[in-house]
Amino acid sequence: MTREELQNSLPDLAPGATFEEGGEWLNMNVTAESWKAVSHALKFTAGFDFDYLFCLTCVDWKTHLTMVYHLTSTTHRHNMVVKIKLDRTKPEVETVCDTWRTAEFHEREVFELFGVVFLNHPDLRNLILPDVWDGFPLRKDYEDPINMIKL
Amino acid sequence: MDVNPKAPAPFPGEVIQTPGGGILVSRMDQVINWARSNSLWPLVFGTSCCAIEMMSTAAAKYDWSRFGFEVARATPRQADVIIIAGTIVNKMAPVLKRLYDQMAEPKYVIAMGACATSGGPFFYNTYSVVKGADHIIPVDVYIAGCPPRPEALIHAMLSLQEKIKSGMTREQIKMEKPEQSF
Amino acid sequence: MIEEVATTEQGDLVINIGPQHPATHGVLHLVITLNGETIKKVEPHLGYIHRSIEKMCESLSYRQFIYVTSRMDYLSSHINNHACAMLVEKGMQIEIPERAQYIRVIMDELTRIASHQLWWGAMGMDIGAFTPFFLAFREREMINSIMEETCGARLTMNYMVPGGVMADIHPNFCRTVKEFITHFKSKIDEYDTLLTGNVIFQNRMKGVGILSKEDAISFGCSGPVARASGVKCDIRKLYPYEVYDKVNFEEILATEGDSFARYNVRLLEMRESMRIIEQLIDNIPEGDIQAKTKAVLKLPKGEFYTRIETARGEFGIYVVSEGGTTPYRIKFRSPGFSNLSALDHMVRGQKLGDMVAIMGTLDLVIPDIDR
Amino acid sequence: MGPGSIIALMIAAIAFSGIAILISKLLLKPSNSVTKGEPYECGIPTIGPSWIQFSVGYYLFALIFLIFDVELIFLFPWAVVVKKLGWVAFVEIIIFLFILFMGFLYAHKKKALKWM
Repeated sequence: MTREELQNSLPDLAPGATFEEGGEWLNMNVTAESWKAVSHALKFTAGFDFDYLFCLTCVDWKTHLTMVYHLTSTTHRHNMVVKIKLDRTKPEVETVCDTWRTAEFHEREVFELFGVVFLNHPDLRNLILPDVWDGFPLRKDYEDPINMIKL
Repeated sequence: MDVNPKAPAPFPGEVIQTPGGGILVSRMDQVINWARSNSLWPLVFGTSCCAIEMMSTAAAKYDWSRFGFEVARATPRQADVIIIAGTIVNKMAPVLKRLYDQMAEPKYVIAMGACATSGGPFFYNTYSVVKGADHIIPVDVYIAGCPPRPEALIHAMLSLQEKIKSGMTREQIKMEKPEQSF
Repeated sequence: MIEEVATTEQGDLVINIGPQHPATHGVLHLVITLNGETIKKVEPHLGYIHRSIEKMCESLSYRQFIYVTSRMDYLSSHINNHACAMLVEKGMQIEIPERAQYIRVIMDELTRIASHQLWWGAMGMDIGAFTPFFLAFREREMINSIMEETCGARLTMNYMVPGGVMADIHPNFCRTVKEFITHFKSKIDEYDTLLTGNVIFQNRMKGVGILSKEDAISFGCSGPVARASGVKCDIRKLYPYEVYDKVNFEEILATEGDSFARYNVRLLEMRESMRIIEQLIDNIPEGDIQAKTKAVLKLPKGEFYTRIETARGEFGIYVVSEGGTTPYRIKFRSPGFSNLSALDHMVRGQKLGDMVAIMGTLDLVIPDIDR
Repeated sequence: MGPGSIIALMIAAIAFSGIAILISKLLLKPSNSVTKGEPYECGIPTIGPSWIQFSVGYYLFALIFLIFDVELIFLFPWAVVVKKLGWVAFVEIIIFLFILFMGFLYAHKKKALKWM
C-alpha cells in the first residue's frame, strides 16, 4: 500500500491517531494507552501485516520523551513510523514484545538508557549498563563529571 | 641495552639498581629471563577492532610464532602475556583485573592500540570507557595506532622481550624490591 | 507465546561463557543454565564493550561521526562508513558522481568477502578445525593489501566521505582486484572441499539451531541469519542504493534455517559478491570522485533513516536533526543486536557443544551489539 | 632383564618428576593472592554452587569406558605370550572377548550409551 492509502485506512484502525507531514515514511502519533491495541492490530490485520519491527528507540526532547517505532511489512514492503509522546517524569508505555519478539532486547536497552518503564515486560533489567547505574545516560540532562570528559 | 647503566652526575631521579648479586645468581637470572622471553604465550583476549589485527599477526603472513608467541592460550593459568587488544570499558575493568591476578607469576602486559593506551577515539564525551588500561593493571609496552599494524604489534613484542631480558619489566622490578612496588 | 523464563531448579548448573572466551568472538557474556548437557536457558549480559557511541556522536559533527561507525562493526567498516555518507547525502540532497558510486560498491563487496572469510576461519576454529583460520587469513591479507593501496588502512578504512570517496583508486587497483578474483575463485572451491564436504562438520551443523521464518521475522533478524530461514531481506535488492540496481546478482535464500543453511548462505554470498565485482571492475566510469560539499555540513531539521546491507545484516542509522552541525539524536540499528536476541530461542534443548556451532553461524561482532 | 632393571626404571621415573618439582620449588618466589586461588570462569566469579549432583548419564559413560579399558589391559600380557602358547591362547581370548561383547550389547540395549 502506498503512503496515502495507509494514511486513509489507518484511522479506523487507530482512532486517536494523528499524522505528521514530512519525512520519508508515514509518521503516526499514537497515545500511550492505545498503543497496545494499535500494535496488535497493525501486525495481525490482513491489509497491513507490519510484522517486522526493525528499529525501536527513544528521543529526549527536553520537555518530553518520544518513543519511535519503525515498522515494515515483509509481505507488502510498506514502511511506517509510529511515535508516542511520554512525559519526562514518569514515562510508561505498554510493552510490545509479545507481538514483536525483537522488542524484548530493544526495550531493555531503552529502559536503561532513557528510563522508560515498559509495563509487563517479562524481564526488564539492565542489559548493557552495569546492574547498578544511577541516572539515564542518553537523556539530555545526564551529568557524569567523573567519566565524561567534555570536549 | 646494558643492565646497570651508571647514572650521569646531575641525575634528577633515583636510579633503581637492579640487584645483580653474585656471578651465579645474575648468570642464572639472565638464563631464566632469556628462556622466558623467547616463549611468551599470549592470552586470547581481544575486546574490539585491535583483536582482528592481532589475529592477522597470528596468521600466516605476519606470523608471530617466529618469535615464540605461537600458542595463544584461552585460560590465564597458562598464559604469560596479556595483549589488551581493544577498548577497556568500566564493566570490563574488574574482569580484566581478575584475569590479570589469575595469571601465573612471570606475567607481562602489552596495551595494544590507542583505546588500551588512553581510551583512544572514545576519550571525550563517553561515560563508560576507562581512559587507558594502566588505570587497572600495570602495563609494560604500549602500542600506538588505531588499530596498530601487525608489524607494530611484532615490534612491541620484541621490545617486551628486550625488557624481560634486561629485567626491567614492572613485575620483575616489583619482585626484586617488594616494598617499592608501584 | 513467549517461552516462560526458565527458572534454575536445584539440579541445574549455571556456567558463564564469559567475556573472555574463544567461542564468543569478543566480550559477550552468556549465563547458561544447564540441565546435564542440554541447555535450558541462555541469558546474554552485554555491555562489556559498550563505549557509549550514541552519546558521543551527539557531540560530533557530520564529518566526524562517520569514522566512529567503522569501530562498531569493524569487519564491515567500509559499509558502515558508506551508510553514514549516504545519510548525509540524502539529508542534504548531494548528488555523488557515477565513478564514486562504482568505487563504493566495489569496496563494499570486497569488505563483505573479507568479513565472510574471517567468519569462515573463525567458524572452522569454533568447530575444532584449525586450518581454515590460516587459509581464510591468507586470502583476507590479499584484500587487506588492496585496501591499503587505495585507502591507506587495513581494517578501519576512513575512505568514504559525504559526497563521494576520499581519494581516487590506485592505478593498479583494477589489476590487483581481478587477480584476487581469479585466485579466490579457485580457493573458494577449496573452502568447500575442506569444510562443507566434511561429514563431521555437516553432522555438527545440520539440524542444529533451527530458526523458523516467522521467528526470524519476529526477532528482527536480518542478513544471512534471516535469509537462511527464507526471509527476503537483502537491502541491496529491496531498496537498491548506488549502482546495485544496474548489477544483476541473486539474493541467496535457503529454507531449512539451521546452522548449515546459514553457513551455506554466506559461502554463496561470497560468490555473489565476486560476481558483482566482476561486472563492475571493468567499466568504472571516468570523472571526479567527490561532489562539491560545503565545509560545514548541516542536515536540515527533521528525521532521516538510511539502511544498508552489511555482512551481518541491515545496518540502519536514524538521525533526528535540529538543523545544527551535530545530530540531536542518533540511533544505530545494529544487525548483531537483533540476531543475538534469537540465540536464546534457537539454543533451548540443544547440547552445549552445539551452542558454539550456532553462535559461530550467527557471526556476532560484539562492539556492533553493544555500540 | 632382571629385577635390577625394573628397580632402575622406577628410580629414574621418580627422579625425573621429583627433580623437576624440586627445581621449581627452589626457584619459585611464592606469590599467591586471594583472586588467584579462586576458580577461573572467563573472568567472572562462579554463579551458584558448582558442587552439584551430576546427572547419571555421565557416570554410566564413565563406567562403561572403564570396563572396556580394563579389558584392553588384559590383552597386553596376552599379546606378549601368544606366540609361545599358540592356538590355545587364541581360542581363549576369543571367548573372553565374546563374553565382554555380550556385556556391550546388553549396555547398548539398555540405552546406557544413549546421551539423554
